[in-house]
Amino acid sequence: MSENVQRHEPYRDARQQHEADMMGMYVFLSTEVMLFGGIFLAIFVLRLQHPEAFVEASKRMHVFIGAFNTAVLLTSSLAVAIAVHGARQGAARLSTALFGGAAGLGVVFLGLKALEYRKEYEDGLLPVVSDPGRFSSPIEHLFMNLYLVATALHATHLAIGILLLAGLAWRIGRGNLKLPERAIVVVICGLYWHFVDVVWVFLYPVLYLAR
Amino acid sequence: MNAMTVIRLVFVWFALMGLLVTTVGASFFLRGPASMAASTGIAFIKAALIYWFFMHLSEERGLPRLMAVGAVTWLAILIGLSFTDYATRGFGW
Amino acid sequence: MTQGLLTWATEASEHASQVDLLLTGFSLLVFVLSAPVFVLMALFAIKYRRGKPADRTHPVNRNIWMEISWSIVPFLFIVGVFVWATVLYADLYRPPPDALEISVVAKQWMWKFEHPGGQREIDELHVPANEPVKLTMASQDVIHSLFIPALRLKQDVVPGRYTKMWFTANRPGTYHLACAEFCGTNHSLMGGRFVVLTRADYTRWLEQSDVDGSLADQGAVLFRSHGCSGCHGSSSTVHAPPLEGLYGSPVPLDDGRMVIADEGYIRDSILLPQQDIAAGYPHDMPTFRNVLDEGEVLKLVAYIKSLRKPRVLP
Amino acid sequence: MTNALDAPDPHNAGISETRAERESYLRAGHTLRSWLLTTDHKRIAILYLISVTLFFFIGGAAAALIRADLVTPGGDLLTNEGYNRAFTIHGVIMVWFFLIPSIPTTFGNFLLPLMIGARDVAFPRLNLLSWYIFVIGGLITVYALIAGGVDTGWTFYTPLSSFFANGHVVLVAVAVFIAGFSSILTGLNFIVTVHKLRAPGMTWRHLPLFVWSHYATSLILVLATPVLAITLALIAAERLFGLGIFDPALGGDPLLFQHLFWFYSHPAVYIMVLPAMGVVSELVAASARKPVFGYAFVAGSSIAIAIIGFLVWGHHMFVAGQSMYASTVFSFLSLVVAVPSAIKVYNWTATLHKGRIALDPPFFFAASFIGLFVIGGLTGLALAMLAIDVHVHDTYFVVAHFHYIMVGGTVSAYFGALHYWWPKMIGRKYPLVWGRLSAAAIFFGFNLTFFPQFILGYLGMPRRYHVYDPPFQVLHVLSSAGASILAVAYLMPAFYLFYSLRYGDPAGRNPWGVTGLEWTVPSPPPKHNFMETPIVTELPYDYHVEREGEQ
Ligand code: HEA
Ligand code: HEA
Ligand code: HEC
Ligand code: CUA
Ligand SMILES: [Cu+2]
Repeated sequence: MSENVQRHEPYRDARQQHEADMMGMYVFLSTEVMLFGGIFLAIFVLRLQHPEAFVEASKRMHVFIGAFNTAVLLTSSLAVAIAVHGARQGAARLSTALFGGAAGLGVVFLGLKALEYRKEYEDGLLPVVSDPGRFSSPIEHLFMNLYLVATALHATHLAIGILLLAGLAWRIGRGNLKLPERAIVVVICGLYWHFVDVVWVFLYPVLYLAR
Repeated sequence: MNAMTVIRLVFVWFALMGLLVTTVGASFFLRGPASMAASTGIAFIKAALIYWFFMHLSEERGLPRLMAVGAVTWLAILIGLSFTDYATRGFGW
Repeated sequence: MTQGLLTWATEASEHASQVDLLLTGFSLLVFVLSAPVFVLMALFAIKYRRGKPADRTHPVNRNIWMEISWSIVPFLFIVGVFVWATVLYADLYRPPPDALEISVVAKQWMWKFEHPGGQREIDELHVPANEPVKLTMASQDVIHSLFIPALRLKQDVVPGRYTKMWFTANRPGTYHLACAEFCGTNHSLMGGRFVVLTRADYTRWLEQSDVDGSLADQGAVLFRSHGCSGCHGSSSTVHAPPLEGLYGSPVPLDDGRMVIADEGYIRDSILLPQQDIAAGYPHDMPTFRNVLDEGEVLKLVAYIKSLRKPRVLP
Repeated sequence: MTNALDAPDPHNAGISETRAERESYLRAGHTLRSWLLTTDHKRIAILYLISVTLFFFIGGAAAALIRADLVTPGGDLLTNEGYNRAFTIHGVIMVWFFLIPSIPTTFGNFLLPLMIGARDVAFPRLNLLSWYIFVIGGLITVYALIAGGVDTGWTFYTPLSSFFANGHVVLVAVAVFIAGFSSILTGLNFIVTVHKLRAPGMTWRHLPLFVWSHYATSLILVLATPVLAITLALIAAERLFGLGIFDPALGGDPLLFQHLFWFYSHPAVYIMVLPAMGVVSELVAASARKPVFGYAFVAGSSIAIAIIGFLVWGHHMFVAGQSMYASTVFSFLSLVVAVPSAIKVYNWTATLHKGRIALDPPFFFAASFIGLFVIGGLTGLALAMLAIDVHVHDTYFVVAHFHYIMVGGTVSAYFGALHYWWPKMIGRKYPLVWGRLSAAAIFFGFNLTFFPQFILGYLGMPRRYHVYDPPFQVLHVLSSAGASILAVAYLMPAFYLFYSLRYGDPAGRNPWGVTGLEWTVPSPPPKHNFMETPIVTELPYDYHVEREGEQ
């Protein structure tokens, strides 16, 4: 790490501080793994108990919108990875642009997700808001419930990520976040974004591709 | 900016996109448990790529790596031991 | 007072005596494992208390072999008890095939029992002594737990599936029966009597109770009135599987799996027909989820079980 | 000393020796603001101390209500509904708002940085945030309590909690969900602190056992609590939107809830006991003035408990309809988790051998812990035996088991810690006689309250019963009598500790004459703990002892 990193209490030196920050973030991400883990367990158990109905229900998902959305997220992750790399070298302009871009891709993801919800709503498949009577089986209803919970939780995380990235782009662009001295902030936000991406990498196949 | 690093990141991205195409394709050919195994397996590879290259695990020391693996292990405990129940419910009576 | 406590403590089955023996054995082990801690702590506190002269020279503060032995030896003891307890427990999952089958429906806050002959009782269970009895239990609402202390047995009754319990009571008498899983406001009132009768008394009791026909007969009535026979009857034109001899036989499913048709499977076929589709049949069976209650389903199950014509395997 | 709002100054790079730093943390500002916005781990510890003590009394009041009601078989004091609400709120408050935060957030917060020679925890502001989150969660629970309470039991089993109960389930689920994040942040903070902020020379072999056990606790906090969070969120969604994951009527599975809940809640019992074990290790060594016997094993057993503790949750579901194969596996793993506990218990006993035992309050509380933990733990093993559990599951036997560990064990350790570190935290001594007396009273009252419950349980008295069979009354009356003694005994320390606040003699740096970095700083410690970062050369518990056979 560069020597001119700012140090604050209770740290003795910059390296210690950097390591503590990174470690804190990794621990936090572990907690997020376990948070989503509960939902994944529910999905697996549901699939084990009702294999056929589960597959039937999954066939109603919009596979290609999901696939495209996965691509959008993966691309945004690339943008963030390069932006972080740039930020550590002090390339402020580049990071601003790439963070802005990644946040934009995040918005695209949410937009497509909203479109998907809308289609499902029109098919009468979206629980809570549309007519539960239209499900072909209770398992399909359950599947859609789980799907809604899982994707909504993910979308919430993504929305937070978008705010973080947009904030970063803003602060770097305005020069409020000195680079590369405060690069750690950028790194940490980047880690969060990638993690949200990883969650989707798992949600997509278990929900959409269970055919 | 280090061009090599950027190129490496872009390569990873290509790999991820390739895996995405594979998993979507596979889902149309495979059924049942095989499909499940393929899609989660590919998801694990993708996640590993992201963790290793995008999330700096390649440059960190042992501890963060241990933590990333640890979280997955704990998830495996949760799912694995729960399945000792679900997978054997049908036996006996 | 002690009289009252005795009705809780009695062992009314061989299993109950076994459990008590196990607990006695375990208590002994507890004593052996914990007494040294208590005695030594007290002893040291007195002998080595501050200010008291004593020989305090001692070797280095660790001794790996000692530590390993005092973790492994108790562990081995406990593994012995574990095997004992597990063998006893495994018995609970091996009912004799000729057991008397009683169905149980739990709901907030009562127990309904129904004997094979159709005799019904609420919050009381009469069983013959020295004959195996098997309970098939369903819940209409939340989780309950059938607890019969004199038998040292309990089993949760979970909505959405059948749980089972079997026993052979060996001592006629009147005991307690309780709900052990918290199930809402009147949980503590959801109990009653568990009455073990001699065979002769049980037969007499069965005769005294009023009956609307045996469980299977009542099921047969439901089978016709709810239109099951329209599809499953031999003269039906609908392509539905015949149910004769279904119970206990393997059923190939649409997705390639094979299951044994037990009570739970038959129940699910009626209430969640989309879940497991029998191979080679259309997905046409309607659900009876909001039509039948658990008691009626149990009767249908009893009826289908009674259709014992050997089934030709496809 | 000007502004009390000492947010860490980013430019104050060197370890300067300003006057403010030498002054005690208690003096660094007297305004409410200076307390509510502090990032000093010691002040945050005091904030926690006050809040968890409050919750202890709320939970205790509910316990008093339960015990008073059970004096008569008909339960004449409360209605059925009222009784159910009483034990639910008792369980919820005691578990999540008292026992889980109790030792880590008060003594852990106060001592962890001091013991490893750090100036604060790794993320001081996060630390303060976690207190606020905790308080918000607590206030919501208290509001739910006032608004009418919940009647699901602390375990929230579905579908009772999701569709049938009519209390404020969502509110309480949300409150516990929120409090969970406070746990997570505390755990995160401790893990990073232990890894990254140890003083030079403070290797893992030099860590006090208190730190080891808090490290192990933090691992559980971080890995288990999120599962609770998502489970409670699902319960709330289940109730609000009819989600159905746990509801058989929609094809869901009620046992899935139990798996998720116990995946958290079994490890959570080690969250409750590991810090206590850390405390007891310190108290035993300090009382005997002797190094803990087999330091490495005792340290390692904390980690072993934390890890193996994740593998046994199914022992709460032996009669729930879980597959018998799973039950067998979980039963066996539950025995394995006893091994590290055995190591601890026997090593503590061995530590006393040939020590110089000071029969002061810390020793009595530590001895209470060990004795009651052994009984609680071994009856836990009885519960892990399948055939026994089938009979005693959900009876008072279980109630007695967990109160022996949680109340007899952890709460004793909590009081022990209070009596041992009080002079450090406050800088004053309290009358030791009174400490010994209350330790004895607690021990006696405790056993009278909970021993009869083992018998009740084995006879078949189910738990969560408002109305019971009259023959049980004798045992219940004994238990309630014990509870009244216990209540008085628990109130006693409040008096003499408050008294000492004002009238106690100054404690000086090291009133007990023991080892440990925390005893090298003034009492109460200065704001930034150490004038200069200490350099550690001695192993922990480096007491002079007469040895034989040393090379
Ligand atoms: C701090 C809290 C705490 C702790 C530490 C423990 C520790 C243990 N618990 Fe307990 N338990 C609870 C709190 C706790 N428990 C609660 C709250 C419940 C009820 C929840 C509810 O339903 O509301 C419960 C319920 C509970 C059950 C379910 C009962 C039921 O509902 O049917 C079981 C079953 O196996 C169990 C087992 C154990 C075991 C094996 C340990 C072990 O960790 C104990 C290990 C300790 C020892 C063994 C003693 C010391 C060792 C020796 C003296 C050496 C010799 C021994 C050997 C080597 C074998 N507990
Ligand atoms: C985690 C910690 C913890 C602690 C510390 C305690 C402490 C106590 N608990 Fe319990 N208890 C639980 C955790 C705890 N408990 C749990 C998890 C359950 C299960 C809940 C469920 O089933 O869902 C339970 C259940 C439970 C029951 C079973 C209820 C039932 O199943 O029907 C009983 C019955 O005796 C009981 C009693 C007590 C008593 C007498 C104390 C005593 O030790 C308390 C002593 C302290 C005091 C008494 C406070 C002193 C202060 C005052 C007296 C002032 C009071 C003020 C007024 C009265 C205005 N508890
Ligand atoms: C509209 C026609 C129809 C009606 C009415 C109907 N069923 Fe069925 N049933 C079917 C069909 C078709 C199948 C095979 C597909 C399947 O397994 O779901 C079936 C399967 C079953 C099975 C599983 C048999 C096997 O071999 O796996 C059982 C048990 C059963 N029905 C019982 C009942 C009962 C009891 C009723 C009345 C309460 C009933 N059915 C009413 C059409 C019907
Ligand atoms: Cu039914 Cu408790
Ligand atoms: Cu447990």
